[in-house]
Amino acid sequence: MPKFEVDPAVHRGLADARLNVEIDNGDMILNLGPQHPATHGTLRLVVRLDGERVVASDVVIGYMHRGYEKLTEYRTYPQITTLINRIDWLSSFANEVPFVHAAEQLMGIEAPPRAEYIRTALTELSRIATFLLFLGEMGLQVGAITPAFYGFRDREYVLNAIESATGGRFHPNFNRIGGLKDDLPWGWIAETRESMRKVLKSCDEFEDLVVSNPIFQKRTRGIGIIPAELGASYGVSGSNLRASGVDWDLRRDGKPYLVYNDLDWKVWTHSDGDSFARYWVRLQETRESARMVLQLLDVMPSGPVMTKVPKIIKVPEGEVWVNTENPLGEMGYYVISKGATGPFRVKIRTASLSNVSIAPWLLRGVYLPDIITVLASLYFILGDIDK
Amino acid sequence: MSENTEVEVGATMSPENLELLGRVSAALGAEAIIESAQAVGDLVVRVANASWREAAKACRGALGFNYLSFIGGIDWMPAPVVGGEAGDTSSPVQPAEQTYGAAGSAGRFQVFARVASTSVPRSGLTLKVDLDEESPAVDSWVSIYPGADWHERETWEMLGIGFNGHPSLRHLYLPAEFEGNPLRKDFPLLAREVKPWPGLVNVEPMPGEDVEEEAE
Amino acid sequence: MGNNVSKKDAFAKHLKGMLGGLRVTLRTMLKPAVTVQYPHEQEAPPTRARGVIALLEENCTVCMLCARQCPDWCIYIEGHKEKRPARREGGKDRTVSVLDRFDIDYALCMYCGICVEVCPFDALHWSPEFEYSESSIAHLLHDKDKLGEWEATVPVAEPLEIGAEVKGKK
Amino acid sequence: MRSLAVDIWGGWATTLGIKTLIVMGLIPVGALVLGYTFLLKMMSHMQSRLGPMDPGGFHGWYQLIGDGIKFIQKEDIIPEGADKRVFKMAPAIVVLSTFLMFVVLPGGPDFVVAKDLDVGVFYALAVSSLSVIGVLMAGWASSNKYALLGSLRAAAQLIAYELPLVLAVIGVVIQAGTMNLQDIVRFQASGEIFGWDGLGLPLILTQIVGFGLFMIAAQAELSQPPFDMPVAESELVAGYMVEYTGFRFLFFFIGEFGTAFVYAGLAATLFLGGWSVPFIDVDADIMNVVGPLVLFAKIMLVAFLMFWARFTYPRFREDQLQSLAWKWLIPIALANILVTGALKVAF
Repeated sequence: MPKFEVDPAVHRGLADARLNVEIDNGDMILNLGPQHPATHGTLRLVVRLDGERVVASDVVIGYMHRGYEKLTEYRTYPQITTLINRIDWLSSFANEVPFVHAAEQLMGIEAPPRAEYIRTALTELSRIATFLLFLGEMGLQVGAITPAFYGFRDREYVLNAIESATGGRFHPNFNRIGGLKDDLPWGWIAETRESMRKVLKSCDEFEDLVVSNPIFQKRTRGIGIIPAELGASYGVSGSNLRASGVDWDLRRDGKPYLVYNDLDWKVWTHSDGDSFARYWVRLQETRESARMVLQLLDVMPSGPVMTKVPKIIKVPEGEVWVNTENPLGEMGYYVISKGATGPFRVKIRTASLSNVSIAPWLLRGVYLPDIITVLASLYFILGDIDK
Repeated sequence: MSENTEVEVGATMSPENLELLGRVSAALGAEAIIESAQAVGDLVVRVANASWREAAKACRGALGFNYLSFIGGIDWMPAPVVGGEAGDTSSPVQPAEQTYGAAGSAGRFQVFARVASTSVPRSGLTLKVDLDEESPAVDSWVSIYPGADWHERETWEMLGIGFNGHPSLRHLYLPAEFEGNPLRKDFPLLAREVKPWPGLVNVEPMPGEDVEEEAE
Repeated sequence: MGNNVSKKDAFAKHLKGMLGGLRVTLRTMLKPAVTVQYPHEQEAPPTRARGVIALLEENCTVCMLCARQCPDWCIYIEGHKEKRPARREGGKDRTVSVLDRFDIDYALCMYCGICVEVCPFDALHWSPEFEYSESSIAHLLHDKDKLGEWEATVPVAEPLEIGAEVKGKK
Repeated sequence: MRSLAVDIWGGWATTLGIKTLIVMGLIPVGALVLGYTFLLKMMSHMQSRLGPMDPGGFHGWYQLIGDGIKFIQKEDIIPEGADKRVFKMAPAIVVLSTFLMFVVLPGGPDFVVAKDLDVGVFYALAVSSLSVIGVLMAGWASSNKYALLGSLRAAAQLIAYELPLVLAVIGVVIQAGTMNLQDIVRFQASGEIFGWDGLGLPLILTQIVGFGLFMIAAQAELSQPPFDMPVAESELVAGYMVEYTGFRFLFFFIGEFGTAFVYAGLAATLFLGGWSVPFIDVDADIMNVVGPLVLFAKIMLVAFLMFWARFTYPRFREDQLQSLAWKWLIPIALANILVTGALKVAF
């Protein structure tokens, strides 16, 4: 058996049959996925095991590639917002914001302040929804069933808030170039405030149930340590990088967008860089986001939510790079326009792709159960990897 | 032409970007930079094909851009008109002549990348590089930014751009037996070709419809 | 000695961590569940929920704008023209567009709502109804009669939140 | 001629048949009761949901029975590469181990499930480890890597935890001075604690450490969280049962919960006084009726603790589980034996 390498020619198809059965040379090749409970979708991991220890691993993606970059070339700007909802389906609202900002910046218009506040609130709500699921999911991946249900339960309050404002639970399609589709419905602020209280309480529950549990700590501490410099050069971003001690949050450190500068909030970091740190940072960020939403609800300005835009939107020639701090990390759109009703080329930079690309490096030498811990703590959405 | 643009661009460039451009040309050597421009606040630097790898080294080293955001490719060829003649308004109609974006291009294909620094707020640099039209290829960044691996594989399969020195240039998203480069403009989106545009059937000019489209 | 104390502390912390989890689950068990027993009891979806598109046939003028702007090309419209007698005595005969077919293929629909927004004559509306799953994908093609039936379920638009700009009042 | 027929019909054979039937009935009933109460209902409520509500009308009591019937109806799928005979035998062996453990459980003063053995404790713990053979067979015969990894983990785990399990019980045996389960119950009903016999008290009062160890070890033997690595669904999908479907899977399910029932019964018998009620000394005839109910109540109490932990904790990693067993549980158990022995000698 030569050095572990998946031959590109037989990589798909042939490889499946070969890898699934043979046990040779004392090492075993284990095929995790594309249908495996720990890969939240269709990620595939080909792992070479020595006992239960990982010798080498290869990540195979693309089972859900939908070709968004191609599709955007065949769509007009208003149609694209509905499309990009589906990239990271857990935080779809956050996906829309950078794209709409890109178009707005090229057109030289700005959404009214009330629209920006509502956008910020909904972006943070989708962050909470994403992270609540993570907080539960990660518990599930290390073997505790109950946190997953708590995560789903409390995410429901947030999704209800998103749905009653936008009309869509998962695919809001609420942003329009120049503002929002509609204003908030009556009573939304009061209800959301109530939900945020529930979220904060739920975070305390996760603290008790998961974070302070010694078994959980034993399973996650020191597992999958991402060194800060290496992580950055891999393009790992968001909470994953902040858990490695890098104090970098595009909401604060990127080009100013939305209304984060008007809020009083804090960027959380953890110095360990291991799976536990990533969980911990996300837990704190969930709390921080809930607090941000509460602040936003208090200071929501009144006024219109839409500026005047032409009925047929044509974006002037030019190109722009807009990146935002999405729940999973840096999400960006490089939009190149040639003055038509649709973009000429959109390069979509998704957070999960770069976050997962470090996995083969991280997985060397860990035990089989730690693969699951590491993958869960990196937290990726398949749609966000496969685009 | 390039001189012209530079004068124009230089005049509108923000002081931060001018300063950054100065640092880039100091680190990389002025001859490596073909052109530079500012695209909505961001500095775009077009470097010579031979200096692509050096550019990455300079970015990661002297310039302190330790974070790789993405690497991608552009096909500047105008797309064949999609249903445009039939009046398909649900797909955009792009201009028919080949034009290039910020910092220009020498031909059809370009690779562009974005790097940033995690320690300096609001930092970042977009790099572009021209490629040969017949056999587009450029040096790989994998040894400098390990995260370039997947991005380069994606660009390779989507646009057919080679990366010299990449450890294993194999398909990332598409099945191994896939032929063609989907993101090239001459690769048709079949879903749109096989189905007739439903808006075509029985188009009736409505009162005010034509006016509406022109109005704004 | 100091080491012993820290070990003792660590043990106490571990014990607290183990018991804390048990407390959370026990407390949840004693509280009422959040489950909604779906077919027996139903939560009303919000007024804005994009459940299904309803068609008000009288308002449709077969202008095709919805079908043209649909990103998924899932709306199929056919119509023809008819001559109608003039409204006023002595006037010219009118030409009216009559809708023959209006189908929305919900198997393709992305529920983006662009068709509802672009409709210049207010013929399409969102209804929050969601219970129209089918065992065969072909049945997800709703024709104009079925789309017309949904019209009865379209809710009245709810008032807006405090601070919102009231339309028409500038 | 005639006497032989009577012997067989009215003698040992009938008794054997009846007893076998009783035990065979008890296993699914125990599994059903635990499965319904804890897996379906308690877990649901701990996760702030209701669990099944419709089947059978009242809180979905029929759900598990319906599931069982569904499993029986299902197609029996055996993987092509499987070692078919071993594959088919494996679930039966797992259930057999449960079956054998039930035999010695005492339900009342004159009534043991099947056989009142003098070495009851020893016997029960010995046959409990039989199930690991079934698990190993299942994992090996499935010709599936996940199954193989799962069964190897199960084997390592059962070996590691057999020891603390046995050592935890030795304290009880020393105090009661017998290995007969019935006698241990009687000792707790009217026994003495290190010479002081004022009260008949359950041994949990003096053997609290043993009880804790027994519960932890039993959890590991049952491969329940936090020790469920053999079936770890997020890593090994379903471990050794990944290839099993239909009634063979049902066997594993019944085995799992049936064994949980027996372990809860053993813990109740050894540490909580079994069928006896402290302070109350009633007629044996009445206890023969009330005893099983008392035992059942205690079993449910113990099972509640077991499942409470199961639904709350994440799982250990295999190596962490081993180090917990060898570095902590076994030394503590040995110390417990020493102390108990010393006290026994002293008083």
